[in-house]
Amino acid sequence: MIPLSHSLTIAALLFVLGLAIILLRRELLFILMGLEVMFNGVALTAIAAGQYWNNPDGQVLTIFLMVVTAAELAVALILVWLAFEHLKTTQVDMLTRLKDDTKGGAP
Amino acid sequence: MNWLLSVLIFLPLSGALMIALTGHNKTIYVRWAALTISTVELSIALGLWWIASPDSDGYLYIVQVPWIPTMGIQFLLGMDGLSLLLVLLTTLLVPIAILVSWRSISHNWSTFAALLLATQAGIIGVFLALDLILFYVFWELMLVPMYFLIGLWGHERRLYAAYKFFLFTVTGSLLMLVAILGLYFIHGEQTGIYTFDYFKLLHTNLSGDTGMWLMLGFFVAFAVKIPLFPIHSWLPDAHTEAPTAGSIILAGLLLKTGAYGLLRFCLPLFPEASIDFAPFAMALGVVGILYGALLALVQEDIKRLIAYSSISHLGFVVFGIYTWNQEGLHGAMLLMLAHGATTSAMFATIGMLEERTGTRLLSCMGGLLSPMPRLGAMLLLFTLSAMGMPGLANFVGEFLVLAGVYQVSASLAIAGAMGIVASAIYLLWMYQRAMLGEQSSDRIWVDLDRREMLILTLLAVTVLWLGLYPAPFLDYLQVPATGIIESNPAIMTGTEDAFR
Amino acid sequence: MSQFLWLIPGSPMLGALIIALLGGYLKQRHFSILASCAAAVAFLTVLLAWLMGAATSQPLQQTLYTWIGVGNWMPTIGFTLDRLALVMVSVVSSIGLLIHIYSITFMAGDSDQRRYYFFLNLFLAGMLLLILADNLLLLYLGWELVGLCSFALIGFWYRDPLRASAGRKAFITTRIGDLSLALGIFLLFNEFNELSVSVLLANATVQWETGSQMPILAALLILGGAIGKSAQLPLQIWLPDAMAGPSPVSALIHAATMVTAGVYLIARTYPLFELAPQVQWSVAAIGTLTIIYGASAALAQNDIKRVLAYSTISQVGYMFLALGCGANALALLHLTTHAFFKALLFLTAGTMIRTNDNEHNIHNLGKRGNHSSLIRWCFLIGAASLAGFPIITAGFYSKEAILTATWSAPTGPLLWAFAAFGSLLTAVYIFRVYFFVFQGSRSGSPMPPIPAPMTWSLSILALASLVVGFVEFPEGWPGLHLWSDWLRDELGSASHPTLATAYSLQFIACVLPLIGIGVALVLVRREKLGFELPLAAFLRTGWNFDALYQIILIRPYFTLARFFKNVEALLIEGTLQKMTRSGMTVATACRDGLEYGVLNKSITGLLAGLRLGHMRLSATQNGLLSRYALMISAGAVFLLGYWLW
Amino acid sequence: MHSADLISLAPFIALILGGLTILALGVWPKPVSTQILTMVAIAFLFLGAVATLFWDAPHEVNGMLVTDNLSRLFTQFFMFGTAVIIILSSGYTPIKNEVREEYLSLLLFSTLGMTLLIASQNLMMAFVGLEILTVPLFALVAWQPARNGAIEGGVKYALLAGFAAAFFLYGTALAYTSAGTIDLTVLGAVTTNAELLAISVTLILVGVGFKLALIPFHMWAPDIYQAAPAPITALFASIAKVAALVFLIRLLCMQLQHIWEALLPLIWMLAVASMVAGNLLALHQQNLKRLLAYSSIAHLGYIFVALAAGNSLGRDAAIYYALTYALMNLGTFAVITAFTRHDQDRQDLEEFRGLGRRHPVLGIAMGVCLLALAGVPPTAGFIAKLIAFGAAIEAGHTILAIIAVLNTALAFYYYLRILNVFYDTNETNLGAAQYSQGTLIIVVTITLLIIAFGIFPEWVLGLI
Repeated sequence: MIPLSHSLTIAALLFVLGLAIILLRRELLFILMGLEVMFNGVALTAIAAGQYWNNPDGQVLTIFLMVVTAAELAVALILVWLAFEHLKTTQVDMLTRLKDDTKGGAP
Repeated sequence: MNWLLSVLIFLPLSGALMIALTGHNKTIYVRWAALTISTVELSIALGLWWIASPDSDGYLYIVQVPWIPTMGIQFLLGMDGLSLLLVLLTTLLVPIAILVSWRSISHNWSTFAALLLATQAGIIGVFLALDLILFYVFWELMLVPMYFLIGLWGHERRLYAAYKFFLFTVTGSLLMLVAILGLYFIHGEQTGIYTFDYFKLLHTNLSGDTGMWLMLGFFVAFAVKIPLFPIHSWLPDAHTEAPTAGSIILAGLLLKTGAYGLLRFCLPLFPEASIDFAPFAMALGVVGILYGALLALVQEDIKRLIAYSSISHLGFVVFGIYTWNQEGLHGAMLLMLAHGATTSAMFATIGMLEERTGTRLLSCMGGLLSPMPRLGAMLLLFTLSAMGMPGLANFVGEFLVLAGVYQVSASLAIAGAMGIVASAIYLLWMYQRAMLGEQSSDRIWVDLDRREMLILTLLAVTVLWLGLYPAPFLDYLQVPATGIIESNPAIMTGTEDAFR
Repeated sequence: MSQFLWLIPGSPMLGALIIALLGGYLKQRHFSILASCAAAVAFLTVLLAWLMGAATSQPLQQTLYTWIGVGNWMPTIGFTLDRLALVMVSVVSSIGLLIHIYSITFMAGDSDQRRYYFFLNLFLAGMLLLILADNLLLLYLGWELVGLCSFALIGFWYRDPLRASAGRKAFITTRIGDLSLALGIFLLFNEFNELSVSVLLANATVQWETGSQMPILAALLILGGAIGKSAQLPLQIWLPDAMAGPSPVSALIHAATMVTAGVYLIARTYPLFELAPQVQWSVAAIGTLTIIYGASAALAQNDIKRVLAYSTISQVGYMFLALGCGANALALLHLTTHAFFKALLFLTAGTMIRTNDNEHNIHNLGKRGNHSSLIRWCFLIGAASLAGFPIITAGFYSKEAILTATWSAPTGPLLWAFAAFGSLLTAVYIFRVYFFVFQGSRSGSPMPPIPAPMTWSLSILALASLVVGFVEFPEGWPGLHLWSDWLRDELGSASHPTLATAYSLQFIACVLPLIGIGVALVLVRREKLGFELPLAAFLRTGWNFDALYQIILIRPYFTLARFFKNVEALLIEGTLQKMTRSGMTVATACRDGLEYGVLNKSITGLLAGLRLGHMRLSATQNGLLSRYALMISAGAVFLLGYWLW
Repeated sequence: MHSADLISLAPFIALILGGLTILALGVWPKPVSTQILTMVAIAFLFLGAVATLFWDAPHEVNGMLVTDNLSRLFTQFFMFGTAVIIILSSGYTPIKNEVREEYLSLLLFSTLGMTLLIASQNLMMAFVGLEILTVPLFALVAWQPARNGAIEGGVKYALLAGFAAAFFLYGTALAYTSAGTIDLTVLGAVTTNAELLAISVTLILVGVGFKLALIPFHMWAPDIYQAAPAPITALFASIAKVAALVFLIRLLCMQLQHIWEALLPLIWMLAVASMVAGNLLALHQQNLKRLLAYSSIAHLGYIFVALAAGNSLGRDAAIYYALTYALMNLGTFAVITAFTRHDQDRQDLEEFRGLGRRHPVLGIAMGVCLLALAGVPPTAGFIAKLIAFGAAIEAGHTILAIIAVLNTALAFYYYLRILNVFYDTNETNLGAAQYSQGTLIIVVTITLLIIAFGIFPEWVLGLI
């Protein structure tokens, strides 16, 4: 039996790994993958906790998580595709047209 | 008759709404409608004045309707002698402001009139409200239309002035809101009754520090409005940039709300803290008197000069309020009225002057008395009143204040009296530069017409009346002043004379 | 009778009101008649009071209403007519009436008579109000009202900025005195909770000890007010400049009435001064100094109106001297005679100036020399009365009495010596003017006729300048002694020297004016034959008048005069100017430093700070997705950090 | 399943049915007019709102959903808000002709997500609600991909929302780890492992904070506000945000009170940061939509001032504030919608110059809404601030209250700046606005509601 703390640590590492991917990579697809890694970390936590508490809630949570995030990522993927289609880029650096106009007129 | 108080507030408010919605591009109709509404207001106020007996104890009229009972907020209006007179002043000055703007406001009369009436409603509400939240509501309500009056119809730097005016006052009033809430909860914890009712809150026990902080919260809001040194700097800008009607309302009424707040709320609600604070307040008052007088001397812009003179005069009011004795309080209250009449008359006159000369700079005027003798004579009368000529309005108030201050501290009285001498210096200097000497240009000047004479005559009569026979006003101030004195914990009732 | 008291100040007030309100419907010449009628009503009411026996009865009183009723602060609009007030109202209303009548022709050509008569009537009302006031606040009202009218009338020809400034200077200088009076009122009120003059004085005599601190303070403050109004040292500077106004105004306000308001005030509150002997003595001292100052300065003037102005300063000094010696009745007597002869002198001078194309210089006036005999006689009578020409002039009786009364006061002989010296100077300066203007005048050239109203008022004044003094013959002389007996109850009386001393003093007083006239004659001769003087070189180069009179004056006088002139020019004027300038500097510094520098800058600084904050924060909002995510994670780490800490 | 459950579920079912019906109408062989589709959508929303009246509160459905006064009030309000947005959209020229089955059903589903979120009794339910709320918004932001910045906005929102959802989920998972349950009522009773539970709630707070655009989770907000079509921005700014907020209130103030108390310092700091930074960011902002985004951030700061009080008054204040805040933003964006140009929104403040004069009704409405946002009495915004600051003072957070009022004063500057531009005598050369009657009615209604709630706040306070 693997102690809860071990699996929780692994899960947390997964979460942080995904987070690091999102923060470090500039490619939209990699960011989506990073998200997926984060969700997996969460799922691992839920499974491990479900094992620990011996009730099905953790598994139910994981299933819902997978379904819902899959839906979300699908839509996100479409948007990324749209970006590629319309803006010809999948780099975050290129997606910086919406920002504060720091020239800022004065009253 | 109590319901008339609500009428006083809601008539101009609904009038403003009506004019705003129906008056687009109908200047003549709008002018007369606004004038009618404000005149009706005036007659209601006069009627209330006529009916009320000055000897009756406490409040002359009261309206009490629950508003938000869960929070202990009521629609509580009350009119005692002080509010009666200030309401009277308000209802007098608003028709005058409308008349003054008759020709000088060229665009958007409907909005202008609506804003003016809304301001009136706010100011009357401030003078009548006895529920602290209601008071705050009206306090803000009068700010917003005033902001637009300055910001939309003002002179060159109107936006700057309007922002400055609004942000200064709103900061102060929001701090007051914090203090109001603090008072509310402290009272609630002490008695279990959570209410904003002024009368109930009067009996809150406040320990030293808390009371002082709460009092300061109120004081800041009122000090900004008065305005006291060093938070006065919005006033010269606002006065200078505002249209004439705006200046009249500002100088005549808005500044009074601050002093009124001190009288109505600061002293009675926090007597202990106010006693401790009185020396500082009086020091601020005297600094304001001298500082305003000093700065008025070196102003080129005539409206700015009057603005600084207002700071000086309102310093007297604060001075009088914190003496906390009969003479001082009466003087302060009467000076509020007198300053309201005098200064708004000066602004009206200067507005007329400005329409003719197209400038507010003293250096561009001169020798205007001979082409415009009526205007010159009127300006002289109001100038004299402003510098405390006996027999005119300001004198009575200023002298009473000084007599009151003298009983507290002779040296402060001397310093204050210097302010009167200084006022003679800068006002006569102003008058000489504007009216006397060689004529600056040989254009054709038009003296005052009938409408303008009507305005100024009304104000001149008020000024003379206040100066020569103030008894009808003073009688109404007896009860409020005594009430405030009795709230002073240092003076036990009835032993006041022995105390002296 | 008492129910008519209000008419005395009321009728000129009404006159002013009518002129102000209905002036648009009246023609220029109606103003003068209206105003004169108003003055006449006041005068007739006073006359009526005399006839009804006000002189012997108890003080008459009338209260119209309570002016300001706050606690004990209950000043009324109420009048008291006691003997002191009776004398004053008689003088003021009669001279006022005469000057109104005189003005009818004097101002006939002016286009702005409405303003003139408005203020003249208002002045009369104010003056009568201040005399009749039964409480200090109403007195203060009248006090300020006359100051205002003085300001407005000095600057009557306001297009000349110098004149307008002179008015302002007068108003502001006197206002400094008023400030002191106001503080005095506060002090008295604070002590006694009372404003009524009679009650106050009664309380003061009961409650205060002689020589204690409070009465000294109170008396000093009141003295300050009196000094300002009466143009005594050191607040006298406004009066010579005040001559910028029309001559009748100078006669009425700046000679006969307003400047004596200070004398009246001290006489009115004399019990306070008796409680403060030190202050009383300083009244005498100030009076004495002013006598010398005014007389010597008058010697140095060439402008006829300025001579008279300095003379007024000096003569009011006599009244102060009398007050300081406790001889209040005599001060009042001199006030009365002075009012008549000084008004006479001013009106005569005004007529001369008017008929000689606004010529103020005495030398030029002398050279033109076309003066009618009426003018000449009137001026002579006035001058003689001013100089105190023995026996036949009113001035002699009043001034002699004051000199005699001075002797027995504390440090009396010293005061007496100065006063007597002043009296000599008086004769010198006024007869210097007289000789310059009239001696050797050739009546060959045609004279413009003097209109009847002028003639009448001049004649009446001249007569009065001669006879008024007969009410009080010098002590030990046969004749009437009405005045001091009549006023003794109200104003007390000074101690008298022994009869022998009195006689010798009286002799000196008789001789001094004669010597003075002689000196003046010599002076003028030598001046006219200027090259005979030791300093003839100066005469030739100095057609300008300053140099002229400096050279021909006798050396000590000259030095003294210059000294005082310098005192005024350098010390007082200079100080004032410096004060004004430094006030301006401070004000400007305040504006630039505090108002713009600190206050406004702190606001702009705050705004700039907020703006900077906005810019900094706004710059973070750069649209980069990773940055956003980083912020979110940073926030999360921060929040979690709170727990893990 | 009991009939009571069915009644409780009726509004949700109405929304699902509505969305499906509209989708079905879209594939109907005969073309259905846009108007009818709109009508149907509104009808279903109305049905849903009516259905809430039959709730006999409070009722729990299977430990998943709870139907109490709070959820009733806000369910009705969301129905109202969605209806408003539908009406606004149909009068909004850039996408007028695309307000068809996809758009409408996405809106309805999003509303479903909101209602589920606020009624959820279970963290998983909340997550599902949150996602149902969020995912349609991805598409709505990027509606008309050809528009300037639409795709960028969509991508940013999608990725960041996913990122935030990950935090939310991690929090949920940790909460489960700590107590073995994700039922909120049970979680509230558990006292063991309080630290871990607090950490998990903090993570949930991050997820929700993203939705609320609190500082420092706010950076998406201005970009999305700018990118989305005005009616969708209105949705973001008002009901979408309020849904998350109400969930947070339910979570902290009703279910996990002990965690709430433990979290107070964090809430305090979030409140201060949001107020100060939000106002500073808005101060000189020239783009009106971005400016309103920043002002929203500041408003959430004020709401957190109330939450930081940690007492029942604070909770009520937050609820009342949430409602009025949504109303005021709806009003403001309704006016912006009305002022839209034919192909795109007006963004820059300059483009609004002088329009308040030309269109007095819209001008007055904008004035009322902005002044309400600024907190001028007698509008609802004032009462909201009053209660919020009052709660802080009652809890003894005087410093916080003073920071809040100083911020309020600061905020006046930019609200007045907008109004100055609106009422300027000069006029923009971009021409006047063309708006539909429906928009006008919405604007007037909301304006009146704002004033009415200000004068009679008990109408709302009584419902809480």
